[in-house]
Amino acid sequence: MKEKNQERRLGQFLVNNKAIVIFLFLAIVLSFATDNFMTKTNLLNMVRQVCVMSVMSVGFTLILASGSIDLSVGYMLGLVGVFCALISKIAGLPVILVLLFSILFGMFLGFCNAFLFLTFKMPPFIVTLSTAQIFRGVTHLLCDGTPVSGLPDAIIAIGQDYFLGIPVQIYIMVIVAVVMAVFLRSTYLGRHAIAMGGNEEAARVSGVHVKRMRYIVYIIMGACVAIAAIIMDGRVASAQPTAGAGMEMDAIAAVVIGGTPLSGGYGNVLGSVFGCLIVGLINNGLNILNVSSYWQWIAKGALIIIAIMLDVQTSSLIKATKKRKA
Amino acid sequence: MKEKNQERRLGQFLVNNKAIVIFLFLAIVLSFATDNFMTKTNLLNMVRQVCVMSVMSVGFTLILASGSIDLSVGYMLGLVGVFCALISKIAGLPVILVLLFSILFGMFLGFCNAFLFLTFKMPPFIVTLSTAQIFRGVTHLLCDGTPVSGLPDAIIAIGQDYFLGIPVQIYIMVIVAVVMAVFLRSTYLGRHAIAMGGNEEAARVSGVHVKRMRYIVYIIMGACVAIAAIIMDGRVASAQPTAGAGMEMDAIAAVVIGGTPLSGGYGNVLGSVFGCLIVGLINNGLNILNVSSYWQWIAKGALIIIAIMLDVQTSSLIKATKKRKA
Amino acid sequence: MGENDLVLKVTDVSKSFSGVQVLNRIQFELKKGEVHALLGENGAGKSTFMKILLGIHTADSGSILFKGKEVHFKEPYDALQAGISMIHQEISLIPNMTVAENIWVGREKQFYKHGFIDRKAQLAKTRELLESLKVSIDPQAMVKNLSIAGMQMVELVRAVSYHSDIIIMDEPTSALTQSEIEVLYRVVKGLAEDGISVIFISHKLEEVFEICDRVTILRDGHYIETRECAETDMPTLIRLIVGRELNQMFPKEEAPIGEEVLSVRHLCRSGVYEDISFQVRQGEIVGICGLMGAGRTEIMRGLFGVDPVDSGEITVRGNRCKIRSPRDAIRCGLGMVTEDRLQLGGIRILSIKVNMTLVYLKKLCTAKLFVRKREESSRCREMMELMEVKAASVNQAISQLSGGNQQKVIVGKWLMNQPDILILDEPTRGIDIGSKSEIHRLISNLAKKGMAILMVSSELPEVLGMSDRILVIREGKIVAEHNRGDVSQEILIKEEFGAS
Amino acid sequence: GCGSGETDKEALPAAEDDKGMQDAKDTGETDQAGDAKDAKADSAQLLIGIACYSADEYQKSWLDTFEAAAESKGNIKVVSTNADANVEKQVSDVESLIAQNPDVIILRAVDADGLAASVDACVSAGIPVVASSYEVHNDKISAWVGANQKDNGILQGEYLQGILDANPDMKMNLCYIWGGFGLTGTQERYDGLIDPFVNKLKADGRGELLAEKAGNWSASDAMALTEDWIQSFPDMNVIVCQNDEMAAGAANALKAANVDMEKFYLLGIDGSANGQQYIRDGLIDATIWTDLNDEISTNLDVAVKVAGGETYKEPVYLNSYKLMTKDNIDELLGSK
Ligand SMILES: Nc1ncnc2c1ncn2[C@@H]1O[C@H](COP(=O)(O)OP(=O)(O)OP(=O)(O)O)[C@@H](O)[C@H]1O
Ligand SMILES: Nc1ncnc2c1ncn2[C@@H]1O[C@H](COP(=O)(O)OP(=O)(O)OP(=O)(O)O)[C@@H](O)[C@H]1O
Ligand SMILES: [Mg+2]
Ligand SMILES: [Mg+2]
Repeated sequence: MKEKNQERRLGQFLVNNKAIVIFLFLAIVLSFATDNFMTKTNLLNMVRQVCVMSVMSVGFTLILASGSIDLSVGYMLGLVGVFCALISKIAGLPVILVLLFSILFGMFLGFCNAFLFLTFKMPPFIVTLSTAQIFRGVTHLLCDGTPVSGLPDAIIAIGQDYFLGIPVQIYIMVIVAVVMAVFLRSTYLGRHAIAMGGNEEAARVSGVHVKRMRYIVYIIMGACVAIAAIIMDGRVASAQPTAGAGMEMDAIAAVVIGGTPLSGGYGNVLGSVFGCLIVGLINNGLNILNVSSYWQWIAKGALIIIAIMLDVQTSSLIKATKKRKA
Repeated sequence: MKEKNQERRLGQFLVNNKAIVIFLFLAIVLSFATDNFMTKTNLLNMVRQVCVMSVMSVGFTLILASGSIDLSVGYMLGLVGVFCALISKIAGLPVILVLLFSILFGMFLGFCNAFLFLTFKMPPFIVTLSTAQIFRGVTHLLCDGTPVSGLPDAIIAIGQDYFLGIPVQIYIMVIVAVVMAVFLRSTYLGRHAIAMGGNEEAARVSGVHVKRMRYIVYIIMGACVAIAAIIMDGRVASAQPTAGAGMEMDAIAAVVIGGTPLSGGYGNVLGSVFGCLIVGLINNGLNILNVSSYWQWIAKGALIIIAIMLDVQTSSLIKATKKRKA
Repeated sequence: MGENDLVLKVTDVSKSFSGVQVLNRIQFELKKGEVHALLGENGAGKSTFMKILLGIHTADSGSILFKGKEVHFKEPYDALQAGISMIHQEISLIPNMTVAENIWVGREKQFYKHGFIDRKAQLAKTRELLESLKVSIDPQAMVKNLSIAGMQMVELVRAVSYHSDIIIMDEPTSALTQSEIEVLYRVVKGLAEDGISVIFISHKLEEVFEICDRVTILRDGHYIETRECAETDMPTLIRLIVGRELNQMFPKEEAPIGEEVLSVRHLCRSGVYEDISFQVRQGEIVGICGLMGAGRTEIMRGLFGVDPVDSGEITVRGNRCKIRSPRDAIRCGLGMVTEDRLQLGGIRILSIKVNMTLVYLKKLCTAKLFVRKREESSRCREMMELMEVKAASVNQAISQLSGGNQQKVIVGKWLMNQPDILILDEPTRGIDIGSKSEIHRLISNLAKKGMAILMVSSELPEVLGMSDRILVIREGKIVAEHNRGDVSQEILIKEEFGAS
Repeated sequence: GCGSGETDKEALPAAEDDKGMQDAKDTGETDQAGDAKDAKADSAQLLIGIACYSADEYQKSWLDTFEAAAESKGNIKVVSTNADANVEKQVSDVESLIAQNPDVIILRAVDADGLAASVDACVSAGIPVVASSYEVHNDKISAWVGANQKDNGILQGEYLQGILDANPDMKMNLCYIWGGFGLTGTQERYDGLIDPFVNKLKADGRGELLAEKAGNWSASDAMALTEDWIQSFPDMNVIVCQNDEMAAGAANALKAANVDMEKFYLLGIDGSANGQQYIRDGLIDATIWTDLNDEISTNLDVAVKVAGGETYKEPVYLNSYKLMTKDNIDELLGSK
């Protein structure tokens, strides 16, 4: 009896987190297709490759779940990255302050986005598309368009070092994801964000402070972007002004693949992380199989479609069998 | 009495088409800021520079009004452009057939998008994001990554020649826009598309053939992209495989600035064209004022925000005065 | 009673939306522990007034004294904190959340344990609450899977759970069947005993006499009068509300009943309904009644192709029809006014015109493509007059209409298309008493002209008054059939419950 | 050389002009006797990993030429990745390459600092790295092969200087179209033109740099820019672009505005197929063509040697960049 219950729970879990199933499926296919895939190094590689994106996607899960959008996060990443490098290089601040100020700066940028569209009642889509351009310009002004190198060792360590055989950035990513998952599931702020995404008007009449909640959501997104920017800086040992460009679309795609709907009202952090892993796995796998870059684009597009297709088909299959049983 | 009525109508028209007001405002500012702006050549330049994007935005107005999204249009433009050049160069077809087949090919690509997400019940966002990558890969495979030159003169004429002192492409753009405006305003299909965008379920219950309508919308979008691709080919006198990359975001921005909401249920073709003109005006103006690239990004972002801000503020002002009068 | 007994005193509240005066110097007093009915036609301004009390809208002028202090609520949060809660006319729940979560949205903090929400405690508290109110709803069900009636019950439970000083109920019974209405009566009486004041809005006057102490009437945004219920009667109230006499509530006209138009055989959807068979004839009105969740709406949805059916056969005028989508159904000559006006009924952001002509549109086209705009507008205006829709123009978005007027637009949409068979699921939900009799007259007329009508309604007087034949549904099956005049309300209720 | 930072490069100014440099392989510093390893490389199959910069026309033909050359050698297999000009992606790409354990990795780095750590990763995995065409700031690379990106700009400047010298009355009002900002390659191309030529131009009072903007490597963006410049700078008579496609776009705009192309100087970089056509048509005056056959054979040689255990302490400079004009185009193309 108990076993059956557990079985059913596992089943339910997998239905809700189909990204995991897709991921496992692709991983199994790849490990048969090539010898180089199922090595510890390569698997760690793959996870490391999506750390930056994952941290960003975790923030984006909150944004989408709350029924909003932020298209500025790509260029925001570049801006915070350059800011971080400059304050440590020029101002020569101690590392801990550099990290703190960078995260505060990210939160500030998120705040600016929210401030603009809340105060002037504009659509977030247009506001963040525009601030993206502003961030891009400011980044290039700050560093005159050239990458900033000479980061302190501690930041490089964040992007490159290992702790107990596992890259430091993976710990950070996991911590960010866990914090966000708990936030969404078990704090009233998280529930309010989701309620607002499900039906803003209903949330408002239930006493949710919608405006304040929007600020919180965008500030948290800013913090996630800042953390991603720091990891990125460490990973490439320099701050690239063009880093992050276009990453917002990858992040949205990963989040949607992970099961969070664009329309809001539900957020699945674990799904988002696995969404990123799926994208990473496809990139890594195609490289290992030495698919040429033109075919790689095609394969990537096709694989994502097939993965989601399988997902949709299996879940309707599951529903159908369930019904027959009932 | 009649005059007053006309006045009120004009007022109402401007409130509904605020993009025109923003455009005029920016144009007046620019014509004072620089002597080179208010010349016939420069104005024609500006319009020509946004022709491709306008044709695309006109299609996008329908997509957004029907409550959908298509992120593949950027790379689709590149694909159709290369296809068009190749069939005229390799197959050596007569120009009229080249044009016809190119448009049919665009419609086919739109059909593929719709087929994928309708048949397998996937979100259009993810499907079109993926097909974009597929289109990109196919384009590069077709032309091996190199631009295809040697287009027939007729196609180059479409992008470069004048008729009665006005560039040919402007006529095409105007025709496409007018056809779409009539389609949306005065045909039952257009009405069904809008109803579907307002509330898909309710439209279905009222007898709208939602699935067929989605096909129609995407096929029309494909045709618009194909026309844009032909103009683009003619304009640069060759087919660039990277043409159009990232243009989907510009087009969405222009459409939203023009007053069509992302959430669907309303479409303003005239607004979209003026949305494109606003973006073109800002680019052109900043070039003429010789603002450096970095500042240009910042200025572009800021101007769009300010334009929409003014827009929102004035319309609430208008509402307020109306109230006082009543 | 002295001033001290007043929980709420409203003087001279006015409100206008973009130039249109909706409320004009409204007066209102509410005593502690009283149940106060607020009556008026559709669009009289009742909901707007209530939304001002809750801080959803702000008044242009006037003062609101709550427990003796002047208040200006800017957000519903402020009103809820101060002690005013509300059941909203349009369901305002969060579809992707469970019943338990919905009830406590905005108040999750009270379940905090070690800084996080204790879901078990939340669930237990919800169970306790549902049991104490004798409402049988699964607290873990997703709200989006509930029927409209279920949602309305959740709203009731939520409003009560605040333990506020004032509970506003804006048409809480519009989708409820008799048994839930009983629950509601009991709850309201209990609240009054505990000294909580209730503002009760309804278009069903019997309810007012059943539970209300006093009644205030609004007309066209103006305050008309406040009376003790005990000192007034139904005709007086109707006169005060409508501003004229109303002679007959259910103006059923005898129509010649012709041949069979619709025949449904063995319609089945596993787990929801099974073996549904019935016929409707030309000129006949078939009423369908049952309890909440009996499956009436589901059967109609299946019949109209909104949901898939597992098996069954539908014939229209002797021809078998394969109905897989509402479009097929419309082509076979069916029309359906849905129970749910937010999700399925109307397109909120679009205008009255677009909504009203949507089904009929193809018949308004030249060259099968271009809409004849002028004809469209004139037809739309005609229908608005016929249905007595109160709106500024045909281009007003229906989201800006009062609830009852939205319903009229949706009914008008289907009438315009003149189907052979019209399915009406709670057609008069939220419609005021004057218009209701107009709509009833209209339905009778249509039947007389040969339309076959299927009418689902939770209001038994309406079913009894209008139908030629009555089907009773219980647990997804047809359990009884009666002809006009053969049955009483008591018998129907018994059959709905299945009690012998 | 470039492998060990900028100072090294400046210490070797002569090397840039030394045409024979690619032959002057400094094998004296080889750690082990090369012969044994060479023999092994000949018998067994050699796996070369290439981390490409992007998949645009020029980079793709570089890779294609390399693969063809490798194939003609017989026992060499090539695996490649494409970074889409994105540093982060290239870091990932190198990781993927390491996972396949090639004998040598050719790194065409998107950024000199950004890929420095990747070199460490390769070396610690026992895979030697050859930096090709683009700098990497890491001493652990086994060789640096390539022409200096700066040469592109320098050659463009020399061409324009030649025209100035031939027309003593002429003034040059120049506009510059970047591909994009923030990448090592674009900055060097720009610097190569500005440092010697434009600064001298200004100092001599023979002209100035009117404007510089990003054309995003796109013909249509460059075309729009040029159209606007024609309005605001009627006396503009030179446009220098960072690639041929943008130059072609500019040419379209100039032609449409009926600018006298005889008196206008339009320069590109790459010598792409389309660019060559524009040169022949007299629309583009000059471009910088890369002699790929020359470049690739050296790259391949160095890679094979490095795989065999050799290291090159000095950079291997190529002068595969050649100025291409209408006059020498047939000569250059015929020379392969
Ligand atoms: N947001 C709005 N914008 C413009 N007009 C509005 C808006 N909300 C309500 N109205 C108008 O205010 C008037 C009063 O509406 P209200 O909803 O208060 O009526 P009601 O008395 O509740 O009617 P019902 O019985 O139908 O619910 C209506 O004429 C309606 O059109
Ligand atoms: N989308 C849905 N998914 C799952 N269950 C549903 C759904 N819609 C309705 N139900 C359930 O199906 C049963 C039948 O509901 P239905 O709406 O047909 O009842 P009804 O007789 O019309 O009563 P009322 O309309 O008064 O609620 C109910 O138990 C309801 O909770
Ligand atoms: Mg109301
Ligand atoms: Mg029902």
